[in-house]
Amino acid sequence: MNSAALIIAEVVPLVTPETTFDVPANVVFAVQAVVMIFAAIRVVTTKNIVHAALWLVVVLGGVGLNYILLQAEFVAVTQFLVYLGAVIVLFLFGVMLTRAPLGVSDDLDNNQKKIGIGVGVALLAVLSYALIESFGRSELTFAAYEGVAGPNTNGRTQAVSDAIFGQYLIPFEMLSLLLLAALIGAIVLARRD
Amino acid sequence: MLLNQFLLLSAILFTIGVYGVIVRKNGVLVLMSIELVLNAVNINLIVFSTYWGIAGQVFALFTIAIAAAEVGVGLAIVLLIYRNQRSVDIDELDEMKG
Amino acid sequence: MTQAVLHPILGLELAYWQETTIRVLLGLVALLLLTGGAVYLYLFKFVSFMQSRLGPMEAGPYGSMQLLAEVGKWLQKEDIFTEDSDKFIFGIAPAVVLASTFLMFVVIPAGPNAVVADLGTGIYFVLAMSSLSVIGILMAGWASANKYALMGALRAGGQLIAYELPLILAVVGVVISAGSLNLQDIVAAQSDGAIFGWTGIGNPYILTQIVGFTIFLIAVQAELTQTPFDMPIAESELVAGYQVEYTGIRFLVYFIAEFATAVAFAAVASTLFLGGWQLPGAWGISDGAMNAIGPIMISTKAVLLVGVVFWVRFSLPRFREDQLQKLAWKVLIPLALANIVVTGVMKVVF
Amino acid sequence: MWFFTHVWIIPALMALSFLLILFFGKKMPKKGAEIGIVFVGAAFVLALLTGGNWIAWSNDNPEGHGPAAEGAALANVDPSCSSVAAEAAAVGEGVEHVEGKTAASEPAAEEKGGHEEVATRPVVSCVNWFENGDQTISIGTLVDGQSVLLLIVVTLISLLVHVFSTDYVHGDRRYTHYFAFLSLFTASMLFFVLSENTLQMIVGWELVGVCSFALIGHWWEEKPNSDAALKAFLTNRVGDIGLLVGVIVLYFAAGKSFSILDLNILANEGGISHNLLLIGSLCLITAVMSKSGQFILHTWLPDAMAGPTPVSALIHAATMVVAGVYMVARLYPVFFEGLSISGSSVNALSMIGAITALFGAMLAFVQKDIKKVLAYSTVSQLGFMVTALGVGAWTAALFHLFTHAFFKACLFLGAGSLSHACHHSFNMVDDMGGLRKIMPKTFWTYLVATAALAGVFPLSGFWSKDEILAGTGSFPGTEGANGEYHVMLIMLLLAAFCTAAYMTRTIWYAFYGEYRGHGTPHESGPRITTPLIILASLGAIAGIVNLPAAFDFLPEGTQTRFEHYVEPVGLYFPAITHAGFNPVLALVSVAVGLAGIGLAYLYFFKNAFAGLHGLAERNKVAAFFKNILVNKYYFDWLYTTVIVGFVKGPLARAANWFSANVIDGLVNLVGKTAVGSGNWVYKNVDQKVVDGAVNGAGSSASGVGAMLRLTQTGRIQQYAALFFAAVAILAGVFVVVIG
Repeated sequence: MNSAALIIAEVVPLVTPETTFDVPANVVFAVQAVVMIFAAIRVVTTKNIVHAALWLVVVLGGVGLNYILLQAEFVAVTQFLVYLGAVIVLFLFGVMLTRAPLGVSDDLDNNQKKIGIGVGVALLAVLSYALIESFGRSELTFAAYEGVAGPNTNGRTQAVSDAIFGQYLIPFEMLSLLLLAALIGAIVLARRD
Repeated sequence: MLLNQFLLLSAILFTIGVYGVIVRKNGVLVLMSIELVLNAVNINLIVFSTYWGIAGQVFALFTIAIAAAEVGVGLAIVLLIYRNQRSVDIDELDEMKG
Repeated sequence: MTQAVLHPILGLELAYWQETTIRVLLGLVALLLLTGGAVYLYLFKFVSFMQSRLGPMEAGPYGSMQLLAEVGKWLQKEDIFTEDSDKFIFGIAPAVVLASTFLMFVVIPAGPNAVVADLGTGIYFVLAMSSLSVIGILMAGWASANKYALMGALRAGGQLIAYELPLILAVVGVVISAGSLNLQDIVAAQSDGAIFGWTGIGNPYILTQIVGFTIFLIAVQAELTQTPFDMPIAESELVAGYQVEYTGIRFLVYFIAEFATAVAFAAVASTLFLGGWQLPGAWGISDGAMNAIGPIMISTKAVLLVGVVFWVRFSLPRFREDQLQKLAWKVLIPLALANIVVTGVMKVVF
Repeated sequence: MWFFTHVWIIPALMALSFLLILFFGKKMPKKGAEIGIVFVGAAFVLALLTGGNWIAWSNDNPEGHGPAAEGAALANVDPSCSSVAAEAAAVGEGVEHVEGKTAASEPAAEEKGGHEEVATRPVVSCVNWFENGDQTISIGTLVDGQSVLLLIVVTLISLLVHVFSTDYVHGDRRYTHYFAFLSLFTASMLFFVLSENTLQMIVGWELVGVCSFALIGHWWEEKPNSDAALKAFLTNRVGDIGLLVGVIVLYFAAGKSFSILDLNILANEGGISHNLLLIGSLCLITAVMSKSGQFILHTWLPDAMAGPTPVSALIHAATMVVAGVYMVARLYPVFFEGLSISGSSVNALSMIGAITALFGAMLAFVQKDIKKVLAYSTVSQLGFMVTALGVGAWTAALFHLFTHAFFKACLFLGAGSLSHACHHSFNMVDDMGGLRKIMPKTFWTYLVATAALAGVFPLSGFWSKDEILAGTGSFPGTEGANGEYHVMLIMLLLAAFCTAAYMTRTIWYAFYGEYRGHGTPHESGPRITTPLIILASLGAIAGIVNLPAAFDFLPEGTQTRFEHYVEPVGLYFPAITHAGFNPVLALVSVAVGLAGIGLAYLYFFKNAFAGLHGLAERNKVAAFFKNILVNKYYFDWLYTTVIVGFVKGPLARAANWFSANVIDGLVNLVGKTAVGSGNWVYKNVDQKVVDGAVNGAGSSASGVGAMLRLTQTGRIQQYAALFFAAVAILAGVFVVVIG
């Protein structure tokens, strides 16, 4: 009970800070956060597999919105392109190719619900405790972006590309190798012969 | 905006994803839950990139690419399981049982 | 657009949200108007002449009101849900497709200020948004509880994903040339360019990126699931594919989405390859005036390109499914990659 | 100067040739061979021009002494490649980079008035290859005597091998592919030779390895060939680990720099601790052992003879296998300081080299296959070079590399010519004999090359081998050597003796006696014999480029030219000394060689020592030793049967047994115990004690059993649940309790 009280004591002022308050951004955040959490819960609880994939669309779209709020437009658009445009489609393909029934399936969960909830709550407790303990009410400053954002937000995109093709060129090349390996692996696994 | 509002959101998503990984029987659903976890991590990367520099965004991009590869291979595996077992319940994959 | 145009004309001082709302509404109206115009011009008239027959002539002078009559007809029809369908998803699927189209249109500039949102990631954003429509199609196919619909949706998914690659890769050449993802920058790069020192019409990328342009148009044709790439809705094989169970207003939404997407892609193509809202040679015109001329310019270019798309649509027979995939993976993608390499080398050399 | 800054054209030409052959070779009238020959010819001409320019350049910029001169010696280093060198060059007083760069056309002394002794030897140019993090990796060329030497050797041998191959592999199924790989190999070797930094070296090193793999397995349809290719590749990988680790160690040792100049200068100046250099050089020695076929990793080299003979001549005798030697020479300060070569009498490098030289030579005795003899001979000669490097006789090692390339390539091509005549058999004992009259050109060139290899005065082998022997500094009366390596001298002399003897043996089997094969052999065509003649002539006369300084009765400028032009000048080369010429030693070495030839001559030709013939059949001791040799000291057996077999068989089985019996048993035992105790509780307690307590105890006991079984459910998600629970608990402990 102590820790719960502690968390509440820490969280409540979070919601009502007395510092400057960027109203539109916070409203957007609040709305999409609530929607995202609801959708995420639906992803792991719904009894309809296709619905789960579609709820996942909502979550991933919300994550993209988060990126926009955090001024990471390029990552946000990548999120839309890769996750919504490709990964979700892959999921839907996977669902449809494995003959997901139209409508509700009853046995989508195993018998570990209680363990799952327990573990989840424990993890969340630890995580939030650690986060609140370390960051408390630190404001987002965007310190790292100051000076790189030009008109039309071109600057940040350019900064990202400079970082990828300069500092992180080798990881990038490794990544392309990984994608190639994944491509071959997926074909080998899925082909019928 | 506060740092923590994003971080806590990410923590919640992470937890929900973990719950899904533990509880869901259907292979595709487990993969979806893993996506939740990965996205939660990505939010963290982006949040901290506002503090520490553009590297966070770069790594978020890398994570997205790797996640796409992971889904591709993961779904291939699920399809293979489906073909061999006529079902994608990973509960039934207990040949490793002691 | 709004501040620059409305302020001098109407003397209005607008708040940010008011301006944004007006921009969004104007964007919507512009897209719908263009779509309607394109449908009338090409679907009703152009094709009729290609096929040696008269188009609709009854409603209004030369059948000009036919479009409204059609809309009215569709609106009257009963909105049917099949018994087993997943009602909610079945219902919102057309909206997802249409939303994807509208979101594409958001960043296309029609003048120095006449743009709904001027994003640094411009063209990337357009491509990302265009890829969202697949979700809507898969939703529709699955929720219809109809085998034809599901097969059509799966075909559409495979096709759209396959052709998204050449689409993106074709654009990369332009992005390399212009050195920016921002569409305004790309327009500026074209109007500031020169052909061997001659600045008369700038340097529209259709000249240097003709390969990219061709690939882009072919890929657009496939993205629109139009003949010769219309396997997902091939009426002789799959009845009408993922649209088979749709009637009334929902079918109308698909119809609008299809043609609006054509217009949107055409607008993107004219921005990328034809110089966008710039009037060739009119470099001295002030921004304010350009905000008025620009929309006309880009509309003209876009409608012309839509004409090309429709021309192809009504001229060629349908491919086979495997030919379609072969074309994408074995021809267009390697060609687009080669184009990128050549463009990159040229960019470094010159 | 143009040639030095644009030397990259030479490897680029060969790479272009590779691509052209690959894409258009099959459509060409000569199936791509002409492309290869034209390009390698052009590369050879360019290399020769570069060499000529280098000689002129060295003459214009004589060796200097003192810090100013040594700093100035690096004035032609692109400062972006090597920070240390740039600093050093800046210290060299009065010398500016710009002037240094233009110094090619005008004598440097004039411009820098008063500094007549200024030397400007190595020319390093580079471009930015890629960046990672803060690290910029450059790619470029390092031109000095050493790399120019290899440029010429590689392109020359490659050209001759190309010409030879047009006849030798004529009509082969993968003719075009063969020439493509020859081009690629040449390109990679040149790339390696010109490397400006160690990373680039690794790339070249691996590329030549790949080409070697492809060419050894050229006729991969036959299992032994593809096995040999795999063996070569895998054995080389073992050494590559050493190279990789060594380069990484040195990278950090040199303050995060891959630049060879940086490394060498720092190693020279003591900027890197001795221990680091020792570790680095030991790792690199592993690489040398694999690539240059040094003892115990030499086993791949004889097997590599499965490839076409011209490939063996080019790759496995003259060029690629000396990559290890070249690498040691290139990074010489690292070895010089790390192994404390100066003033000591034994070190790892010289030890390995000497053992290889002797044991390789002994192995060559029992081979029936003429190419295998030559392969072991190569192993042995590489041992000579490595020993020379190990004892500080840098110049002698490079000189031997130079002469060996000619006569060994000649021998290999000669063997190819023989087998070409004898229906593609290399078995000299069973399928050859008496070819002296039939193939006079092959015979005479082979004889000359053999004599050169045996060290007969005044052929090239004599001069280079003598320099190595003198370089050991152990023979009485030798002056100026870097240390006194007594053991090495004895082993090398023995090896020289064996060399002379086994080469005589091959002459006997191949050219004398009766023809033992079938069909009628014939002399090979001009495309085969011309390269033989060229190589034999070079093998005969190449020694004159480095006549000892003691020959002062000759006009000035004829002695130690090789040393003068090839040995680097500047801060990046250690202060080695040169052993003087020792007439007695020369006599001894010639005598040893002649003794070897003589004894073998008597034994084979005159059938002397009749008692020894067939000794192995009669005498068990002799048979024992012969068996050891025939089985190549049982190294292959050791590798395949003992090591692999052990890992594959018993170890795996043991692990399996352990897992099946011990671990599973343990788990089962726990489970059984728990169930048993549950049963016991049920039977005893439940029967005897009443109700609630009983049931509680029973269910808890079976609960324990169930709990324990849970750990072996095979259900991934339970493991996941446990994992995340553990994470939560641990994180909780760390964050809440400790933090």
